[in-house]
Parts: sequence; structure tokens; C-alpha cells
Amino acid sequence: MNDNIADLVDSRTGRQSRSIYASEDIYRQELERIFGRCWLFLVHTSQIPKPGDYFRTFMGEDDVIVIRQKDGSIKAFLNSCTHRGNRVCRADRGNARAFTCNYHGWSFSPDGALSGVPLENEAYFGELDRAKFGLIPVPKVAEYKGLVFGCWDANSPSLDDYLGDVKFFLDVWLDAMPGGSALLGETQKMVLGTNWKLPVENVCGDGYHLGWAHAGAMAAVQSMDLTGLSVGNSGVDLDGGLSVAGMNGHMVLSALDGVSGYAFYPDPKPILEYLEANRQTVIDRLGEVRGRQVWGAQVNITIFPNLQLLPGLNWFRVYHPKGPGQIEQWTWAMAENDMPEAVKAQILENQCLTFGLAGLFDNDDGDNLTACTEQSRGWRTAQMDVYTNMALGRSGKREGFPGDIAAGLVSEHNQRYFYRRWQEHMMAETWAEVPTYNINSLTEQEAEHA
Amino acid sequence: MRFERIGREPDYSRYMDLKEGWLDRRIFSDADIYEEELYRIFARSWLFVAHESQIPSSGDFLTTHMGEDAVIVARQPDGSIRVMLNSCPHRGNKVCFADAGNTRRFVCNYHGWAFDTAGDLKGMHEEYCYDNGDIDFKNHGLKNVAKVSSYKGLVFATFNGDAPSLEAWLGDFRWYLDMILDNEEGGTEFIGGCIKSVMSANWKFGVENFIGDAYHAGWTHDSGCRSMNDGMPFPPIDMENSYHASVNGHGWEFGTEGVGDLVLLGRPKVMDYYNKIRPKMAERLGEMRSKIFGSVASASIFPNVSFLPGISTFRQWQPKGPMQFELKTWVIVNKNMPDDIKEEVTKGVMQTFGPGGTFEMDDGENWENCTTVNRGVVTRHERLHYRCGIGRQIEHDTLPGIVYRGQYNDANQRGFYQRWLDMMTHDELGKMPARPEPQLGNVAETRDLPGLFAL
Amino acid sequence: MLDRPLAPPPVEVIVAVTQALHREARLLDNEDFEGWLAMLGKDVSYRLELKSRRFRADRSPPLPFGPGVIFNEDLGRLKMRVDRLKSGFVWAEDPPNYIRRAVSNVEVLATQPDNEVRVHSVLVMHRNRIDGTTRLLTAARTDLWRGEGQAWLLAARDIVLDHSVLPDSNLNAFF
Amino acid sequence: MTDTATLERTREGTTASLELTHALTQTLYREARLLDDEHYKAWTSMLAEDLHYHMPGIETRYRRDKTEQVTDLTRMAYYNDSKPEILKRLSRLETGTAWSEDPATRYTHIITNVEVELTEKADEFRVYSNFYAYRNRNERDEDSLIGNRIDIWRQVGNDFQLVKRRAILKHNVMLSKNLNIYV
Repeated sequence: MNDNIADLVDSRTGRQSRSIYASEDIYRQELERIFGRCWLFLVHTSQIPKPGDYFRTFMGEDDVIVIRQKDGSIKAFLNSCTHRGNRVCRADRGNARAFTCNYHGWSFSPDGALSGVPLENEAYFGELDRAKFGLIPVPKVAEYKGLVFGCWDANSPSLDDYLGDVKFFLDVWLDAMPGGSALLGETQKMVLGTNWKLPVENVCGDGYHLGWAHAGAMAAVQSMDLTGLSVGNSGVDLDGGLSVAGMNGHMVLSALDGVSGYAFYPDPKPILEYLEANRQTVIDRLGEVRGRQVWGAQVNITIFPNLQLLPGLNWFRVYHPKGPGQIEQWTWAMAENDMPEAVKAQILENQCLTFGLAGLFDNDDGDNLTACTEQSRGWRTAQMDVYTNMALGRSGKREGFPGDIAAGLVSEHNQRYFYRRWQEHMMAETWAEVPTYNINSLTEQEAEHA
Repeated sequence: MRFERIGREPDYSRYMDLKEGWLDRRIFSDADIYEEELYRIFARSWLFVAHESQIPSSGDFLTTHMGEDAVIVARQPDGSIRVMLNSCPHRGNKVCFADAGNTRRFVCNYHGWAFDTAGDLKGMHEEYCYDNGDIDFKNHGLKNVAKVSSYKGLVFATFNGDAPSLEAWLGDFRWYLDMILDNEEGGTEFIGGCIKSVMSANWKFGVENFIGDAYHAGWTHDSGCRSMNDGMPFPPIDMENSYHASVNGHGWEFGTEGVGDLVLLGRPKVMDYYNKIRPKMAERLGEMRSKIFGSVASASIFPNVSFLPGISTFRQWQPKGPMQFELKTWVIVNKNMPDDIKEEVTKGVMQTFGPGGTFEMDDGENWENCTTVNRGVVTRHERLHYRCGIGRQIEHDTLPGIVYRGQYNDANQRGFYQRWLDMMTHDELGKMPARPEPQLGNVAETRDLPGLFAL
Repeated sequence: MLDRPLAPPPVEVIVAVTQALHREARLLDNEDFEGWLAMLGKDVSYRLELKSRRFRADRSPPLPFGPGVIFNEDLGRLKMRVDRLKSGFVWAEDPPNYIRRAVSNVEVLATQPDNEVRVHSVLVMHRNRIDGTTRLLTAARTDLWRGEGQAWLLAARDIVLDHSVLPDSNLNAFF
Repeated sequence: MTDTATLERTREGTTASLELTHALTQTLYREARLLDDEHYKAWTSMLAEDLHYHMPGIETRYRRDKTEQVTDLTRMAYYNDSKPEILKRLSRLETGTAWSEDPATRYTHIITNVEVELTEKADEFRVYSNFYAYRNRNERDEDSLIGNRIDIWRQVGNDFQLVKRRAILKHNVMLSKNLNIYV
């Protein structure tokens, strides 16, 4: 399989075999080597504020419960009873003092301990070693400024090292304002007949599709009062933004105008006032570049493998794989806690207009992703290639920013890095074989490679 | 018959340690293991196919499945019963699309090949188009299974010509089976019709639940117990006088209080009926069995039949892939019961263990989640706990089989998975150990019903 | 919601409102969006929510801010959505998806003021998609309709989907 | 033992008045909404004391097979219930321990093709209808039950009570793990 994987992707020329979107075998290996190895997003601390608050999610296809502990820490467990394997929790979220299995009534406390066994004396004569039958914990759970991640692999780098340079951009949402960040509202869940990598690559780097695929949505929002904001990505504007990669597999697209994230708002006034009023605070906290240029701009951040957050546009999304040809897409709205309620309300309202389940933009993407997946399934098509070779070899370092950077939002620089990271993980037997590269460790050869 | 597969030959013993009391979850979700089960278990076991009362007259038939193979079960003019593949030897089309009925011929829709109820090819559409020598009618009938046999109304069949006799297969479990099949003069019958439903669960979860899992009843079915018994919860279990008994992978868990299942049926008239015949039952079956009948109890016949003595539901878990089965539900009653008692039993079963029943509704949810949660690659490698009551085996004067004291136990489940492992690892069934060695020899009450024959 | 008003509206009103619902479904099926917009009140509120599953006994307070809103529209924003559909650039709708709406269980209940009625109905949306498959969406609707002259106009609609995970790749459709 | 006497169509051309048709149609819709919203107390108040609620289990059989599958009450049935029996089933939900109903299932009953007829009894009416009942639970569990119903409704004051219902599910194998629903 490893040799095979080596042939499937060539990130130097920007080529991928379509079989990576269709093969069942490759998918199984992804579950093991990518989802079983990487740090995966679990929950935002704002979603489970109190002890006993829990949130159900997936790590790959494994069903997990993430629970706030009495001491305020967060733990995660497989959502599966150690007795017969039944799901112990079937609600999406809530607050619980215990999780009790429907089948035989074994109950588990929020710290995962087996706390109750019906008829323990009658049936087990008190001989059951409870300590051995707690819920199976996710061995590593860590938080970065509100974002909680979990990882199955004992040999993985720390979350801090895993994120590496991308924290520079994450902080633009997580740490711009003193109050920190939050996710708003319920989870919007949708089934999409696409391989999980296609939506990731779409948002991690594909500025190219915007003007075409979303022409209808653009036409509709252009009837709004844009108050003269430059979107910067409906044409090729090499000065308007950056494609940043080379950060341990994480990618960022960023406009540099400090306001374009709110370009699609019918009435951007309240948010512009908020930006204006707090601009200096953010510059003081994050410096001139991030405070003036990035905060408020459209920024797409992709945390490898399946998390994407877009401060500015304010949507936050996780893709859960469900087989090679299907995902569940979970979306929330993002906000800063310092935002006035009216601004938060506006964010929610505009999310449902643009990137919610029935959003004007979102409605354009689903069918493209689905068809790309389906068109890779045929015996002949699966042997064919697809290309991410736009603007090859035009990247480098840029003052004030981390990463290997290509100019503008329309290039395929980030996608190449995404598939390269995918290949590195798929070929590595263990974490030790997965290269680490942040800007400072990027060799010349690697820079050229990109 | 020997089945050879080209696929992998894993060491199945690494999926469980029954002395320690654990199972690997992959046996509930892995597609390769499932394929192997179809060959090694379903193609080689004696499988329940019908109750004789479902096809009383010559030409009566029903269709069912043995593993995933579709078969026809048909009553012959001489009263015997044949079981054959429901597939035309010409192009493989199904030849019978009905669930049940009466016929003289099974005629294929495609080219009109016609077979009698024994499966013999009798003719076809435009027969003249075959030249002499093109076709040998004798060798192009519906493929009969290797053996058919019946025990007190229950008809079993097997694809395996080397299978031991049905008597040996059931072994001393017949001592227990007689409690439902022979507790009254006249034997048993099925109520007309069959209710079928589909669950996204592995077939073994249903079987193991009925074979020994009294433990789930008080919890899973708290709501069902309370609704059927005027708000009272599941009755306390007398761990001294209740048992698990396992024979060759079949199992029966039971109390000896005589009323528990009858109470949960929620039909006082049925309870009265059994109490009335109980003295006679004691004469037929002996004191011990007349005390067991009607108690809190459940049972399974290896590999895929289950029933509740007293509650009278009788069911089969038909495998449809590693993560799906089709559940067929019937009601079994004594032939000599008056009509109004039969009606009470039928209504009681459908109110408790039909798809809309107060008990059944909670089971499916559990089995589905036990199965589907194993989609996760991390989850499916975790073990499950099957150790309950592991040290409570006893010798009992009256009760045959491997007997454990105490109804809350995983003993029968361990017995079932031991048999599963035996079949998965033995190429020759003859070399498979009896578990345990027969204790009763020829069970005195065993008798043959007309229609018994073997090919 | 359980309380039935003592005096049901006149049969004529119930028939007229039921006809309005059927007409509305037909206009949408035929993609006559202008015709549909004309059936909406100027102050129309149009909402569709997706709720997470919680245990019945869960006492935790509702989420701090806003529910899982998929549509939360006024007339202007609905017009904006229609503008997009009519822009000619919505590739996901070209060739068109065939949608058939079955409206049923139309219960018309009296309310105050007199010229308004509360209407419960259920909707099955049968959506034959470009990929050849059919998606079925079912929803319960609670409406407020207002009589203005001869016409009945939709003043408010709350839609609750039966699904917790949307089984389709987009929602280019109105319920 | 068959039970067809009051369900069979007795007279042709006994179509009910517009008002009556309308009132019964609204009653069916209200009943469906109560079931959707799990208002079972309110629903059972719409059931007559002498109710008979029947949903037969139907096998696939050849046309020439004259076995009476629908009206023979001695055969297997999903429901063959009196009102107390229905109440007994529903009492499961009041125990607080019906684990599989928590979190709740989401239901929609779609009732259509409503026809109302007069019967030989002045206060009882025969109502034909079709149902499409959709269920969604857990993440993506979903199924649809489709079939037709023949009811007898009795006028009691200004309201109607369900006296008889035969609901015929058009499934051979029910494509679901249970039937936690009334149609």
C-alpha cells in the first residue's frame, strides 16, 4: 500500500490520483493513519461551560462523548458500554450526572468510571472489578484557547507542537479580544455524498471557484449595499491576500483588508462599528499586521485534517467521514464574547443566509463536491488524475508572516500542501516518520518543492 | 460436505477467551468473519425452517432462508417435508415469490420451467426447443438440501450431508425443549401469519440476548414490566433456585417459580389455563419441569432460533449481512387450547414482543447501537465483558447440560460463543466436542412425528 | 396549541385557506417564485429550525444564543434568495431539480384578530435531484394567514424538520 | 372469527354532507397532530370505550390463495387492541424508563384521501383515509410507514370518537426495529 500511496499524489507537480476519493482500502487506511493519529477537534469550551455538560461527536467514525469534569477539565470517552458495546449516550448534548446504558443499566460517571452496576451483588457477587470497566478514554485531550482536541496516538507531538505556526492565525479569532471566543447556536448537520478531502481542499485554498460556482449568490448579495468593501477574490488580485501553507499541514487563506469578512452582510454597520471601536485593542494585543490587516478580513483557517474555521465570515465547520463517499458536515457560527448581542444576532442571521444549511453560498457547493466524488468511482476514471498545479513554484517567505506563502487568494498552493501532508501521514508507519515543518524548519528544497 | 474458501483463515480463538470471559467486538461487525459464518455455521448447522402446523396439507409450502440462501419448505403428498433452494437451475431466478400458500407446481416467471413440490423438473415453456440430449430432467430439479428432520413439530434442515442426526445435534436440550413442545397432549402449533421486521444489528446479539440475558430484563424492560404488571417492576430473581443450562451451544435460562413469564404476558386467563394443566404437565414431564414452565425464562437453539416459554413468542434471527438481520416472529400455542386462550396468547405476545410490543420496542434500539457503534476503528478493537457468574457452575441431579446456578449469568452466552468458535475452527463437525457429553441417552419423551425423513 | 378554539372558523374560510396552501405549493413546484412572493405579507416571518436531540430529563438551559436556525427570513431576504435562484448562475439548479410538495393535514383554527387564522399543516417534499436520487424531507408547519380583501396572505411560518441531520446536499427550496 | 360487519361498506352513494366531511377531516388531522406531538392523553380521549384497533400482519401470497389475511382476527397482527390494551401499551411511556424513547422520536403523520360515508347508524360514520407516517430518531434512523385505514367514528356531542380502526400497513417486512407509533 505504501508504494501505491507514493504514486497517488505528486505535490511537486500538483497531481492526485482520483482513486484517493473512491477507494475503500485507502479510506480504511485514512481512518487508521490520519484520524487515528492526528489531533482532532472535539468541542469548543463554550459549548460545555459547566461540570457535567457534555457534547457528542466523532473522531473518524468512532463515536465519542466529551465531558466537562467537576474540576473544570475536559475528558473524552468512546461512547460505548464496556459490557455489550451499546451506545451509552444517544443525545447530542446536554448535562448529565451519569450516563446509563439502556441495555443492562451499567452507569458511568462523567469521569468515565463505572459507577453503577444493577444487581452487582446478586449477579456478580460483588466480584466485578469495576476499575477495569470504565468507559474507554481518549488518551490525549488538550485545549488551545477554547478549542479542545483529542488524539488516539500516544506518540503524537503535543497539541501545541501539532498546531505550530498556525496559532499565529488562530489567535486572530481566539485571542484578539480579551473576552475570547465562542461558538453560537445549535449544530447544523448535513449529509453530503462527498469524500471528506474535497470540502477540505475547497475551503483550504480554492479561491478560484468563488467567482464561478457562486456567481448566483454573488449576484444576489451584490444587490446589497456593500459600502464599498473590496471582496478581493472575485478577480485575481495578487495583492489582496495570501495563501499560507507549510505549517505542519495546516493552511490559511487570508485577505488583508481588515473588513472583507463582512462584505456579504446586507447591513454591515453594527459590525463595522464594533471593528472600529476595538481595532486599537486588537493591534495592541496582536500587533499591527494581524490587528489591522487580518482581524475582520476574510480568513480561511484549515486545521489538518478536518477542521475549518473562518473568522470574518464567522463559520466553523468539521467534516466527519462516513465511508469513502460520504461525510457529515457540522457547522456552527463563531463570535467573540466581547461582541454586543446585536452583532452576534447579526452573525447568526447572516450565517443562515450565506453558509448555513440553506445558505446562498453553501447551496452551490454540495453538488459539485458530490459529483467530483461520484465521477471518481468508475474503473477507468479512478485511474485518472486531477490537478492542483496552479501557480506552481511561486511561493516563498513573507515578512511578518509564518509559513510558505503564495500571493493572492487564487492559487492551488495550499491544496498541494494539503495533499502532501495527507501523503506523508498515509506513508508513515508511526508519528516519528511524519515530518515537522514550520517556517523556521522549512528547508530550501521544501520551499522549492512547494 | 466440505466448504473451502480462498479467503483468509484467521485464528478465531483470538477473538475471545471464554475462560477469562471476554469477546472481541469485531465478531459483531467484520464482513470477512460474517462471510465465514455463512459457510461454517449457517451452511453446516441444522437450521429451523418451519413448524409442521404451518404446512399441514399436501402441497402446502412456505418460503424462508437458511443463512442467506432462500429455500422453499413443502409438504409432499406422502406427508413428508422437503426443503429446496428457491432458485431455478436454468438462470437462477426465484421460483416462488410468495411467503406461503398451497400449490402443485412452482413455475419460474422467466422461462416457465415448472417443478413439482418435491422440486423435480416437470416441464417448461416451449419444451420442444430442447433437442434430445440437451437436458436431463432428473438433474435439473430444484436443489434439495442434504437433510430434513423434525422434532416434535419443529422442522429443521441442513445443507451439510455429514451433519450429525438432529437428535444428536439437539442432544439433551430436548429435555428442555419438551417443556414448550410437549407440555400437553396434542403438541403445538403456530398461529397463522408471521411478523417480520429488520434491524441494523448483528444476528448474534438477538440470539445471545435470549439464550441467557436475564440481566437486561429488569433494566431495559423496566417500562415494559411496569406497563404489563400494574406498575410493578421486574420481579426479584431467586439466585439459589434459578439456572443457566447449556447444551451444544443451545441454552435455556430459567427460574423455578413457575409464574414470572406468565405474569409478564399480562393475560390472567392464560395463567389460569396453565395452572389448570400443571398437574398433568407434572405427570408428563416430571415435577422439575412443571415448576420451571412459566417461570422467568428465555432460550435459544443454536444458531439462530429463540423463544420465550410461557410468553409463547417464537422467533428466528435471519442474517442479512454483518450489521443487519431480519427478525421473524411467530406465536406458538398448544393445539388443544380452547380458541379464546389461543386468542389471549396471541394478543399477549403482540402486546409484549411484537414490533409494537411493550418489551420489544426497547430491545432493538440496544442491539442496533451495540452493532453500529463498532463502525469506529478504535471502538471495534475493544473487548466486551462476558464474565458474569463464571465461577458458579454446578452439578445438578435433575437438570441435564452444563448447568450454572443463578439466572443472572453469562454462562449460556459463553456456551453459545464456545459452540460458535468450535464450528468456526473445526473443518470436520464429527471432531467437534459435545458440550457436554450426553447425559440422558435417549430422552424418554422424545418421539418422532410423521414426516420425518432424511435424504 | 392543544386548546381548540370554541368556535371553528366558517367552512368557507377553511376551504379558502386550504386552497391557498395548495396553490402556494403548486407555485413553488412550478418555480413561479414571483407568484409565491405575492402570497406573502409585507411583514412575513419565515423560519426553519433544526433542533439537537436531548434527553427528556435534561434540565440544562437552552443554548445561550439563538437556536439552530436554517431560515430566519423577512420579505427582503426571501426576495434576495429568489433573486439568486433567478440569476442564471445557480449551477446546482441547472438542470432543475424536480420538486413535488404534498401538503396535508390542513387544520385551520380561529385566532385573534378576526381576519387571521392559525394553520397547522404537514409537508412532504419529494425532491428528485440532479444525481438521480430522490430525497424525502418531511416537516410540520405552523402558519399565520391573514385575510386581506379577497386574498389570504402568509404572515408567519415556523417550520420544524423531522431530521436531525439534513439528508441532502443543499436546501435550494422553500417549505 | 371475522370482524367485518360494521366496517364493510353497506350502502353505496351514502356520501356525507360537506359540513360532516369537513368536521371529520379536521378531526383526523387533529388526531394526527396529537400523535405527532406525543399528546397521548389527548389522543386517547378521542378513543371510544368500545374501541377496536387492528393492524393485521400481511404475508405475500399468490392471488389464487384465498387465505383471509386482513379480517381474520385469529391471525398474527401488529395490533389487535381494545382501548384498555392500548392504554396498557401507552403506560410504558409513563414509567419514565422507556429508554429507547429518550431522546424522543420525531414523527409526522400525513393523512390524506379522506372519504366520509354515512352508515346504518345515525351517529356513526365510516371514514376512509391513507396515511404516510414518517419517523426519524437518533442520528439518521428513519423509516416510512404507508398504508390505508378504514375507521368508524361516532358523534358524541360536538366531537367525534374513534370506534373502530383497521390500519393496513403496506409492508411485508417492516423495515424497522420497532413500531413505536400509532397510525
